[in-house]
Amino acid sequence: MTELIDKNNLRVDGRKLDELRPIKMQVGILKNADGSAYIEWGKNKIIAGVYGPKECHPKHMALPDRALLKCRYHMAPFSVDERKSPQPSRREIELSKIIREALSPAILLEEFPRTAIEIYIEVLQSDGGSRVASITAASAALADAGIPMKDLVVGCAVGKIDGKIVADLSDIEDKEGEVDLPVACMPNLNSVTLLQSDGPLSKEEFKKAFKLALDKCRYVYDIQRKALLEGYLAKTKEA
Amino acid sequence: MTELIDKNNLRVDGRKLDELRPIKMQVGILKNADGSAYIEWGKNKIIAGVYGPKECHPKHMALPDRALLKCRYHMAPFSVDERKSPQPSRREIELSKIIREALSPAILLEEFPRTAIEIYIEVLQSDGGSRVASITAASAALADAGIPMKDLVVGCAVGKIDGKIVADLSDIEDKEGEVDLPVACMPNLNSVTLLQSDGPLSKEEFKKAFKLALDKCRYVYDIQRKALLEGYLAKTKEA
Amino acid sequence: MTELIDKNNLRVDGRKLDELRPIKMQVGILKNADGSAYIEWGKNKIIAGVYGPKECHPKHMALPDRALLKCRYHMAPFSVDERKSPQPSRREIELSKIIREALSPAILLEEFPRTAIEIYIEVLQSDGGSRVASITAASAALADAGIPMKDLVVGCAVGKIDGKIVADLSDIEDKEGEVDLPVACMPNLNSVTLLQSDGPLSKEEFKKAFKLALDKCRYVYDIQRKALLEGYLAKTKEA
Amino acid sequence: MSAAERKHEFVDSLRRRQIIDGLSLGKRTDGRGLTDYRELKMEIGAIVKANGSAMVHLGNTIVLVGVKVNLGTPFPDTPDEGILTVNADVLPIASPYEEPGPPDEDTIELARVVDRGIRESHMIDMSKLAIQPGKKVYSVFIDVTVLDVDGNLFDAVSYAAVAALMTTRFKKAVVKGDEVIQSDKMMEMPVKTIPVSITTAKIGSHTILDPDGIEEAVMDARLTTTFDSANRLCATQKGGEGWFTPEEILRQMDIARVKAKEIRSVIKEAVKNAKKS
Amino acid sequence: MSAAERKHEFVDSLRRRQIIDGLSLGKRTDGRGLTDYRELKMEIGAIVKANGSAMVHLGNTIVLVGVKVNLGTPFPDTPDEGILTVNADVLPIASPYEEPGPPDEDTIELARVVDRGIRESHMIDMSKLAIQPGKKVYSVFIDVTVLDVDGNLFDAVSYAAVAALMTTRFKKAVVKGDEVIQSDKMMEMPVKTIPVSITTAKIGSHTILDPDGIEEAVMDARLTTTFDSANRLCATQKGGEGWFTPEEILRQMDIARVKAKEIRSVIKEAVKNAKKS
Amino acid sequence: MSAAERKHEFVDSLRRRQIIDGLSLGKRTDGRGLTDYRELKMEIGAIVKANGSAMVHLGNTIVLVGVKVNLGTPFPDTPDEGILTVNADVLPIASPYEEPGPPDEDTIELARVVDRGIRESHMIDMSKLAIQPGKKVYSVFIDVTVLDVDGNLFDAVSYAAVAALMTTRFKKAVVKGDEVIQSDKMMEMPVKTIPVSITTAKIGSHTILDPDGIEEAVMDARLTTTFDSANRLCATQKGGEGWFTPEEILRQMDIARVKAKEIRSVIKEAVKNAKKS
Repeated sequence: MTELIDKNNLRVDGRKLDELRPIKMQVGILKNADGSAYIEWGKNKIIAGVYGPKECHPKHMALPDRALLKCRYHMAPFSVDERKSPQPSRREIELSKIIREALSPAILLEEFPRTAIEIYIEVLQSDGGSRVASITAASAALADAGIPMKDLVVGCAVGKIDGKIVADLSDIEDKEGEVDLPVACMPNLNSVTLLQSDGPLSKEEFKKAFKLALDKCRYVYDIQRKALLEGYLAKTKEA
Repeated sequence: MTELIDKNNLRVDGRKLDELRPIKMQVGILKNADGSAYIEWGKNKIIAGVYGPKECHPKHMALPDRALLKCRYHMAPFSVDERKSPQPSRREIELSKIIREALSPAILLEEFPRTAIEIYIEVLQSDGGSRVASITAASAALADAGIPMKDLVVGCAVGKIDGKIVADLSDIEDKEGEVDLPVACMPNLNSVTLLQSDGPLSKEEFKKAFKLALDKCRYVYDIQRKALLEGYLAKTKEA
Repeated sequence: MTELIDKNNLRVDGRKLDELRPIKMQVGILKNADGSAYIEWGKNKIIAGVYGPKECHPKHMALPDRALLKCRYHMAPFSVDERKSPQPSRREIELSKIIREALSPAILLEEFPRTAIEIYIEVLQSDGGSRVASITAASAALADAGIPMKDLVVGCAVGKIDGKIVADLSDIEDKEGEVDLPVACMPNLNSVTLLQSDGPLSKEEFKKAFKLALDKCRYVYDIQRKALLEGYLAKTKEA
Repeated sequence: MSAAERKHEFVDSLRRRQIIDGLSLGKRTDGRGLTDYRELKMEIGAIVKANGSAMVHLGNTIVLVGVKVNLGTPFPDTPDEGILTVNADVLPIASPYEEPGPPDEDTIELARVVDRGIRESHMIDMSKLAIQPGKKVYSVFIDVTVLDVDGNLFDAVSYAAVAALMTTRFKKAVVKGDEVIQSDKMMEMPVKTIPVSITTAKIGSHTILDPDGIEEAVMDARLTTTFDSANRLCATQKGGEGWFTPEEILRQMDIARVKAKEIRSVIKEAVKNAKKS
Repeated sequence: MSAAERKHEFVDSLRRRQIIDGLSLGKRTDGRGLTDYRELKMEIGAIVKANGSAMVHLGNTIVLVGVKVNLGTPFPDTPDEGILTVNADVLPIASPYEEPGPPDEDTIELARVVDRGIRESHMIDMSKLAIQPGKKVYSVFIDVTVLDVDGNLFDAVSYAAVAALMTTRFKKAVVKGDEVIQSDKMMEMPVKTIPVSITTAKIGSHTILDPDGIEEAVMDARLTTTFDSANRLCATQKGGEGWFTPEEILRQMDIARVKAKEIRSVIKEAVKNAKKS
Repeated sequence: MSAAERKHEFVDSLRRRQIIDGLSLGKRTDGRGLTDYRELKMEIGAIVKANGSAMVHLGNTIVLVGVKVNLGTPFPDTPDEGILTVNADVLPIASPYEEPGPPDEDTIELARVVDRGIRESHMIDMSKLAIQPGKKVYSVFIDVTVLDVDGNLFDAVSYAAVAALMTTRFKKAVVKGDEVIQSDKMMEMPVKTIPVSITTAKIGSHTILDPDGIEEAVMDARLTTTFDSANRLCATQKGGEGWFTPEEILRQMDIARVKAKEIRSVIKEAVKNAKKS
């Protein structure tokens, strides 16, 4: 077992316990999609694109009182250490659902009955926390597409490694650590829209980890907002 | 080669040549299905459920002059000695068709044009004769759903083991015996709705076996009818 | 490496450099299809059938201004040395597209808006040049179905083996040779509708090979026309 | 919904009435008697890339069967037997009701019924297809391609498969030390009996043999029976949404048993001629 | 669109209103209190062809889990651990909204959440499922068959899987020279802790445990938490198109932690009885 | 119907007319000359988890190629050669006409044409990818992910694949006794030549290079030609529902041969810069 935290309380990549990996975001990077965003978070490189509101195909899937939200989380074959088959795995299908349910509460779906809104997430390179990075990018892509939302959705994972609660697990920390706990929320609405956990946590540990996750979501939110602002300014300049 | 019949004309499980394994039936055991039945026949444990008459999906499959009958025979992965893949095998697809064609003649499909009637059979544990047990259960489930029928359909297999014609082969008799001959019929209408055979039979042997099968169907029919009566009484009591 | 051309400039099967394998064609050999043709070309044994113009299924695929052309090239499992899985391979899917695009320019699709024309090609035995043989047969089947065309389409492959440009590669020449170059054209319209090549060719070699292919197409065209005439006469006699 | 069912829709009940009226007078639409087969033509060995092949024309129905023999690993429960696989493909070319795609239930039933006719009659001596028991055996693929459909695929495919198997030749494999390798010596399929499939259709109260496409479209039920060279019944399959009385079944078995003999002669003759040439 | 979503459409907002009104008075449609579970019945060991099995009735929800233990090859990154696979099938019989076919996203989520409850609580000592590290290990298939759906599949399936595993017995494999063979000695699943899944549904501003079918159809969000025997949280899954406040989550965790103890006693008792008989 | 065909429907004939009128005057919608390529940007090596990678922007078209090198078993007919697999995925994000699912015929053609450009030019010395002939070879996966579609995927993907291969580095495998194991020494892809794909579109009587999305939507036919470093034609693929005259083909080949040289310089430069950093 690798030692994940050294005697100075520093992690394998030199981070402090509550420190996040570097995050870079950019919106409006695709021409075809109605909205798009790219995020680099640690070694994660993820692109999210949105189409819609658009006609719903097949028609019998259309909902009379709101837009149908579709979401697909997919990993490129070269995004992981061992080449991944391009067919969606069970993990990708579950994450597509979980991510859709994390974004859905924020979108004013009832403003676009009988239409479809499609979110496509492609993980070009995967690292720990790819689902919360995906949610953060997808929410920005939705905003870039001009789809009305109650709030942005932003995510961050926390976890437990070498017995300590830390923020934002990297690949190796996720693999060798004890607990992974991804959270997504609407930061201005006090609403948790995604919560998962894997591995044993006492009552107090959960409390501490959960609070840390919510704090760090705020931090990510600021990065996300800045990227959207820059994207908006760039668009305005073009127009 | 195992000896399947001993010198006292008794079979591996102690049965006489024309003796059936124990059969238990119960109807109305599921809440969601419009009709349902459960059968234990030897080690067979099979559940059958019926939905319909209901709207036909997709619509272009609907028939202008009668109900569309659908039937699916499926085995649970743990129902057999070697774990079975959950995907339907070619055997299951053939049996789904054969069972549908065994039940179809009994149902007054023309009373429900443009609708669909769905029969689902799940083998929870499999033993010899699972197709005739399935037909017997499915027919009871149709009756439990209140679907009008000309007659019940009831099945029984016979076979040839160690050179002798016997009734109701168990798993091992089916595997090590010479011939399996499943039959289903509408007992009050002198109508055979399923007939298959596997393995060489002389003209006289076939005659004898076929007659035995039809006789035993009568016996199974009494059990089936009793189960339906009990189910009806139970329902009446509830109401 | 096998020697493919001997000192007398003869090939493994005794042919001269620009000589084609024997070709036999017959049209109208199937009862159900609206048009059909059978071709033997070397060891190739290929059957092509056409349905249409017919109603387009599913309807949303129909084109408002012309017929939808569908084409499927498929190889029987026993058509090749190693048994082939019956599922269409990526090669078969690509060839289906390429063959459709080779035939499409000849068909007056705009005369039959909202309908579908289906071309089915089954390779019963495969040899070198099966795609050009398929196109030749399919074009004859279209004519046999009475579908109006600007011209027939006819194909022939050429190639480079042992450093020399030759016509109509056989299986072994295709496998061990340097270049394969299949061509299809409408001979009376100076129009190339299929062109592929595999393997290095200098500018001059390409010119020579391309010209040879177009010449040989003319030769195949005569065989094709004769088969259609015979088919037409046979039909007239019947009627 | 299977292709067979879709076809039913397109044949109106008037057509059925006409056919039944004809049958009452002992006449079929193409002039045959009730127990007559259509002309049966067999072309054996045309596919030289297969180890065995046969094309069968039964009236307008055309089917082609190719046999390939490979090396394979035996199933754990039959370590000293070869492997037999029947696979069927009704081409979209073969009928306006067929579509491209994986085999539907009709086609799966076709493959499985033909398989059982071969397997349950013990046509092939499976023990002779073992090379290294538990490790290497011959794996026999019987691939069926249906080219034109005009009824009674069960029988046509069965005849083609049987003829192809009877003329199948393949490279003998030999054990060399730990490895199994193909030798240049050829061997034939170890055939023990010749199973013959006979199919009856019931239309109204009439039963006929070898139904053509229109008869199948209006029939109530189908009964396919397979007999071995000793005239024993080896496999049975009832199909269709109707029923038979027990008496009808017994009577049809007797008729089929006689007809099977006739057909067996035709197959034998065709195989003999093919082997000569 | 998943089955769950389709169901939503069929329950009108009036129904939701009625349920919320009831919950405001502390009443549920079937008379239960907000944190009450429905009657939990367990029938253990009915499928004798499986190495372990349990049928669970949770109110009208009926699920059956069968466990099969085979020999397999370990994954390269865990050469000295056994393999655990959870597979779920919600039968088309089980609900008018289910259709035959490969598992949809709801069913895949169900299988994966149950899998994580077992795996992340370290219920099974995976190292004891290794036979020949890097080469041969036990491969445990946990197959879930859902027979009747009336809400809270997550908990019902989890209880059935746990009970089936606790009563699983299989042939011990032994290494003989280079080969691994099954012996006649039986061994039990090496169980270290008993994970218990507790599911909360949020409807409007109310939270309830063990939602039934109608409650699930109108709920905003779902929270499934799994606790081990030491009452540690081992797995969490939020589901549904709505949200929770952080305070709701913390409060529900406390309620769930208590309820898990109760349910663990029921499972233990059922397993004890099953082992006796 | 393929995505390409669906797109045709959405571009009315008026648009086609306008484009042809422009071409008659030597003008394209974006101001390019008839044989001009759009700006070609290459970012090499961004995916560090892959053994090689390149992202290519060709105008608005964006594609990413990742190369993974694994150990594999050679094909029986090429025991002493490595394995090369090209797989393409046009993401649903990349165009409003794409949908999630297995690759359609357009995408399969794309993968196969790029594959042939690499294979038939003998770009890679496949014999150097054998480790233990007949038993273990390097298996090279070239995975294509198309992110944004604006025409001429064939060329963009080809350039990305070639650049990714030219910068691919992987762990050298060594034979130790009977086993093949990965060493810590790195090796480069054995590249012999640099194939360059040049695509022509025919619209009416005009031919242009590097068609963008709108031009592809109205084009009659496409011709993709690949040239090796010696400027020999190595692969050709005609596409589209129209035709070329023989003279058009010969003329386009000459134009393409010249253009291939230009593009080869761009690729070489980008690779050189990537290797430096």
